[in-house]
Amino acid sequence: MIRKPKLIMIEKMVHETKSIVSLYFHYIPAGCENKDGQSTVPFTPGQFFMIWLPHLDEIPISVSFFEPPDYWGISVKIVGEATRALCGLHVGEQFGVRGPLGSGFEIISSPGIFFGGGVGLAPLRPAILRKVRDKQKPTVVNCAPCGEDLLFHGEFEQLAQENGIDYYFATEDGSCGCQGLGTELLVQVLEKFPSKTRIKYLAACGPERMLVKALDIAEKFKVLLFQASLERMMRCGMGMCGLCAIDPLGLRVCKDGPVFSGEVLRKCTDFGRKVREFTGHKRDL
Amino acid sequence: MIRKPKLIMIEKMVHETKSIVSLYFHYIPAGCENKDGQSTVPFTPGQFFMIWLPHLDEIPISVSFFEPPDYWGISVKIVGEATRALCGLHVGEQFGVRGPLGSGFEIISSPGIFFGGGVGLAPLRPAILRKVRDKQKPTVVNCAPCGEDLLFHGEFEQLAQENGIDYYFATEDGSCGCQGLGTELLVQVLEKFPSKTRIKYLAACGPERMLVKALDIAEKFKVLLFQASLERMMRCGMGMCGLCAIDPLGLRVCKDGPVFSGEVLRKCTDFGRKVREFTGHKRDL
Amino acid sequence: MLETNIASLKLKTPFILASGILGVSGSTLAKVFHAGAGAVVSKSIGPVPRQGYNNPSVIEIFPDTFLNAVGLANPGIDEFAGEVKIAKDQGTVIILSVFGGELQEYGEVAKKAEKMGADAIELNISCPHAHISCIGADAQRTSEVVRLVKSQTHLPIIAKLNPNVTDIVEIARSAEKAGVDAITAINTVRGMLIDIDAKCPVLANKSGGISGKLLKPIAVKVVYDLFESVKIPIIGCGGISDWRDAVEFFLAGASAVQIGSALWKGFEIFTELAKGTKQYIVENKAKNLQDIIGRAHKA
Amino acid sequence: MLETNIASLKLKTPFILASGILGVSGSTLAKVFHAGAGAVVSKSIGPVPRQGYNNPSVIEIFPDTFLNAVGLANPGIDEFAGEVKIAKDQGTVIILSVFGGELQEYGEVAKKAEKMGADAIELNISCPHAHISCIGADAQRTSEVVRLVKSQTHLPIIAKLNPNVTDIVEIARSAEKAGVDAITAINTVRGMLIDIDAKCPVLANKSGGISGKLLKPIAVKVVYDLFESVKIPIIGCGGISDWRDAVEFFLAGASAVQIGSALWKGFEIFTELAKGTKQYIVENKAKNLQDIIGRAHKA
Ligand SMILES: Cc1cc2nc3c(=O)[nH]c(=O)nc-3n(C[C@H](O)[C@H](O)[C@H](O)COP(=O)(O)OP(=O)(O)OC[C@H]3O[C@@H](n4cnc5c(N)ncnc54)[C@H](O)[C@@H]3O)c2cc1C
Ligand SMILES: Cc1cc2nc3c(=O)[nH]c(=O)nc-3n(C[C@H](O)[C@H](O)[C@H](O)COP(=O)(O)OP(=O)(O)OC[C@H]3O[C@@H](n4cnc5c(N)ncnc54)[C@H](O)[C@@H]3O)c2cc1C
Ligand SMILES: Cc1cc2nc3c(=O)[nH]c(=O)nc-3n(C[C@H](O)[C@H](O)[C@H](O)COP(=O)(O)O)c2cc1C
Ligand SMILES: Cc1cc2nc3c(=O)[nH]c(=O)nc-3n(C[C@H](O)[C@H](O)[C@H](O)COP(=O)(O)O)c2cc1C
Ligand code: FES
Ligand code: FES
Repeated sequence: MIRKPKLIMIEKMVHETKSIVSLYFHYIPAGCENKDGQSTVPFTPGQFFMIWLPHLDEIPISVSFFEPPDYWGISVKIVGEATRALCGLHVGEQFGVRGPLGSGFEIISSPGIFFGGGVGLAPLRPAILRKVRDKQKPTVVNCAPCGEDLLFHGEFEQLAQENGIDYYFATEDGSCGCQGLGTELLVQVLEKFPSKTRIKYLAACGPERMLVKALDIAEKFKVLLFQASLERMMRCGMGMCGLCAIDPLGLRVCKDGPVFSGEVLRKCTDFGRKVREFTGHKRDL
Repeated sequence: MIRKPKLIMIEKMVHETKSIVSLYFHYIPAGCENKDGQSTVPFTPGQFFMIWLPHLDEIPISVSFFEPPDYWGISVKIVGEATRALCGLHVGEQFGVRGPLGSGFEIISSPGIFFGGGVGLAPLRPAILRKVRDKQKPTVVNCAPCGEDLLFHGEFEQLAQENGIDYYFATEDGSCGCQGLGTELLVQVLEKFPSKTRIKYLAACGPERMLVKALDIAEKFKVLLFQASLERMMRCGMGMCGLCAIDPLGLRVCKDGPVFSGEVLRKCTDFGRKVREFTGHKRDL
Repeated sequence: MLETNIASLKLKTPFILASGILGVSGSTLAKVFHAGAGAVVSKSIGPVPRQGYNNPSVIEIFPDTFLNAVGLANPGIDEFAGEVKIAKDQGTVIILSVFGGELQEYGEVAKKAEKMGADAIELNISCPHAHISCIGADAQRTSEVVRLVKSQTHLPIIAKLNPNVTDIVEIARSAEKAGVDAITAINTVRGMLIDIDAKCPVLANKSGGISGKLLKPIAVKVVYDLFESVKIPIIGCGGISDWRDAVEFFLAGASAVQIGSALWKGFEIFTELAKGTKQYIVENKAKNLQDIIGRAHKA
Repeated sequence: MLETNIASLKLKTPFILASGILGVSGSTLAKVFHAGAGAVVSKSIGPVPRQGYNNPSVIEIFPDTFLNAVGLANPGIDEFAGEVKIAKDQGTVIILSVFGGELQEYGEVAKKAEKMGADAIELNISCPHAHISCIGADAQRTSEVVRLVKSQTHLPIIAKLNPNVTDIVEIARSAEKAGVDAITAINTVRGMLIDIDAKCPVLANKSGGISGKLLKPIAVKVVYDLFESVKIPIIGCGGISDWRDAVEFFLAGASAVQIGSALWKGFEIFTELAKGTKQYIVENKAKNLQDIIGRAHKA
């Protein structure tokens, strides 16, 4: 794979919530085209793309869908100029894709619990869908400020009905599901597990303060493996420029991460506290 | 394969005649090393190497031996500075190898006749040995000015005894085998073939005037496929610089050749007549 | 659809054989032309025969990337007349690449080339490894040589630029001011390969010029910059090995491109270049080649 | 066996982290140092914070070859003090890369760097894509900046050279005359990638600097030439991705080497470099690193 952007054409767009759009497209990474124009690029849920908007910006966005050999999806929340432009595109229009980059979730044999806040569900979704495909029954905990912000809500409800996954959801305003914070719901879900069985796997993605709380909870419940996906400012997306490093271990979110285990995160004093700006300046989260 | 020289160590040297030395060595072309340090480089008899003598020169020399996966031999006649230096090396010393380059002989199913003059036997030998290995019985016609110049004479005599190849040889001074020119011997050999069977294959290598006569003979005897290996001044050895081109077809001896069919050679007005010097100046052969 | 003009030179296709690649023999030049090149540039020819450097003089250093120090080996302009004739007799559009030790020699060789029937002159003022040909590192001398050759021949004159300079735009501008008709960008970039076993540089001349794949990003940058600074046509050159590479140069601002190293694989490349470029033009709803030249400059 | 000196700076290994690669965070610098680097160079730091260029700012253009235009993004020397402290607290030998808009700013930043405990200063006078830092294209200005910084700090001063010049030897010589302690050669080479579908350059800054594999033959040539023209130590840089590449630079005349792009794969490279280089020294019956430096120059 050569890590340079390749233009793709949008095949499908789904307006998931009022500020989140999923974009689907066919894509074979540069240098991965084999003789039949096909690709056998390895992908691990949790990996991300650098998405290029010519003349505007290139931003990191997680893979939220993958159907081998070459059908991909991303889910983008509008937070600024680049995400707005991306979500404003139409089917048939183009943007650039570089990757997949970074490390992903360890897909262990346990069905696992997947805890996402807002657009944080995006990187978890390919892992959840893989579990479903493998006839495991993952537990999904989804949360958002209000009902219309709940990402993939319809899809997960359907999976709950048809494939028997355990699906829980909460909104801060109580407009859908339990009223409260996602972390509160997470505790309730964990408490449902029989007290003697050690919970094997918890994957989380969302606002970093939420992840800090999730780690606390995972440790309290002695979850065997906790993993969370982080976000940092990025340039190279491949471990070279150092902008995304989290101290003191000097781990690169783009290459060593974005998915890190709870054990590692505990050693990162930056976790939940500090991020770098584009200048390299470190500021409070 | 990356066409840059790679230093090898001489493993064995055989003084074939008073002016011809064979050098054997293990070699895997740059860029062909696989994980086990092995190579699966394709080789066709008739191909050549560019042999690099650091601080001195790089010259084209045919492959005269190949035992897969990586044991090679060349046979070098001392004619000037570089060939003298090469033949003056010792076992354990090094020189650079680039290749194999060029196109080779078509190894067709007929046993075939291999006609070589002097060091011209060198590129024919891997083809002959391949025939022997495949239990075919090639005919070999060897010639030289005098007996001690007959290349691989002992080896072919032995092959004649043990593997039943047809081996003929001639020297101009009659000191060994028939007295006379190789082309005369060739005619005698061809005449031995039953008049109704069309001779399928004749490969030749040696001084270009000899090759011209050999082509005449091949045509006279209606040989189905005649092939000869040519020599020209070379620089790149890979079809780029154009120094080795033969007119008017603009064929590159290093890339389209060095082996050409009689049919093609007939169209080359340069064949047997003109060669280029290092400046690109064309002079009479 | 692919027609392009380099000054008064009208080319059927914008794909030109670069100097020094297969450019020794008139027959080979004709063969390349008839394989689909719009024109062919000869090997650089000087006033008298030159041996050039010893071997190794051309090697591959990375896949499809080469290092050469041929050292302007050539048979001299007088002897080369025969090759030009062979090429012209077969209808070849031939650009004669010219170099000299003294400025005056450029003029002499160019004059003779005109007589022989060459269609244009390319001034090799840029060879990075032959000391006698480094005029192209200096804007003043570049302009002098252009003026001089202009005064001696009526043929269109193309200056081939040396990328191994601080300010290539300045040199191009001074060539333009001096009346040059077009610019070829670029010649090879200085480089060296040392063999760590032999413990010495591999090329007999020690260093040489890098050509092939790796040259492309360097050359595209130069063409892009030149397009914003000169008005004469630019011929892109460096690392083109398929139609995508060629299109990249057209978008950067090249009116034509030269193909060098990639030729080692065979002449079929010209068919592929034409086919791919045409298809690109059609698919991108452009009218013709002219329509995409310099397109990367439009915001 | 691998010890080497860059002026008064004594390094345990000759393998140095190049500027701009993982050089933002003090912890990361320390981590790289403890992975086996003899020293680490920080990201180039200026007097005040700088955003640098927008994304895309770093891409891969060929396997292991990259194009970047980060545009000297940095938090400014005052803020960077904290990172230097973290690195120094862990015993890191740190070379602070310095740039400025005005000459005077180089001096100011260097002075502050000395106070923070940096072990040496590398002058980035060579960044090919940031206009404010192109002093290195001019011999006169190079010598001025060296003299100025020399007068403001006692630290060893290394000048990092820009390869995008006509005569790099002249610039190195003028830096040497002005009292520079060592030279790093080279920074990136100008390049551009145009996306033919998007029809525009990929980097936000349009063009950038080429680093990685492709840079090696260009850099080796520079180091080879400098070794014959200056007496101060040369630090080779450009495209080193394994011990063979490093040895090539040592033979060319480098007393140490910097590794940049290759770091993206991981820090284990330092172990491999040390192991391979040691083995090469032993197998070639040399006493130590010093014994092979410049060896390619001996006939
Ligand atoms: C590994 C990773 C995966 C991500 N996956 C997703 C996803 O699947 N869906 C999604 O909607 N968002 C995702 N993001 C966040 C997304 O990159 C930002 O929302 C986006 O860059 C904002 O760009 P903007 O121009 O719209 O906003 P801006 O106005 O530029 O900034 C808004 C905020 O976005 C963040 N941001 C801006 N640029 C970057 C950058 N280069 N790298 C990281 N953060 C940046 C900053 O915190 C900033 O305050 C991911 C980020 C990372 C690092
Ligand atoms: C494809 C090919 C295969 C060859 N195979 C063999 C072989 O197996 N064994 C063998 O002994 N010789 C072979 N030769 C010939 C060999 O290359 C020359 O004998 C050698 O280059 C002479 O070098 P020198 O310095 O010893 O002699 P020089 O003093 O340089 O020249 C002696 C003669 O060798 C020829 N020659 C010199 N340089 C070259 C060159 N670069 N390319 C072609 N010819 C040259 C010239 O005709 C010259 O007159 C082959 C040549 C070619 C083209
Ligand atoms: C073997 C070889 C010989 C060359 N000889 C010349 C020459 O004589 N005159 C010249 O102007 N350029 C010469 N060049 C440079 C090419 O014309 C061209 O500028 C360069 O190779 C870059 O193009 P490419 O990457 O397509 O090869 C030579 C290049 C090679 C590889
Ligand atoms: C992403 C990136 C950022 C860089 N930033 C700087 C910098 O700030 N200062 C500097 O002097 N060189 C910088 N460089 C150049 C490197 O230090 C080095 O000179 C160049 O990359 C060549 O070495 P390499 O091929 O090993 O990468 C940067 C290179 C890259 C790839
Ligand atoms: S974004 Fe460059 S190292 Fe992570
Ligand atoms: S030797 Fe260069 S083309 Fe044959």
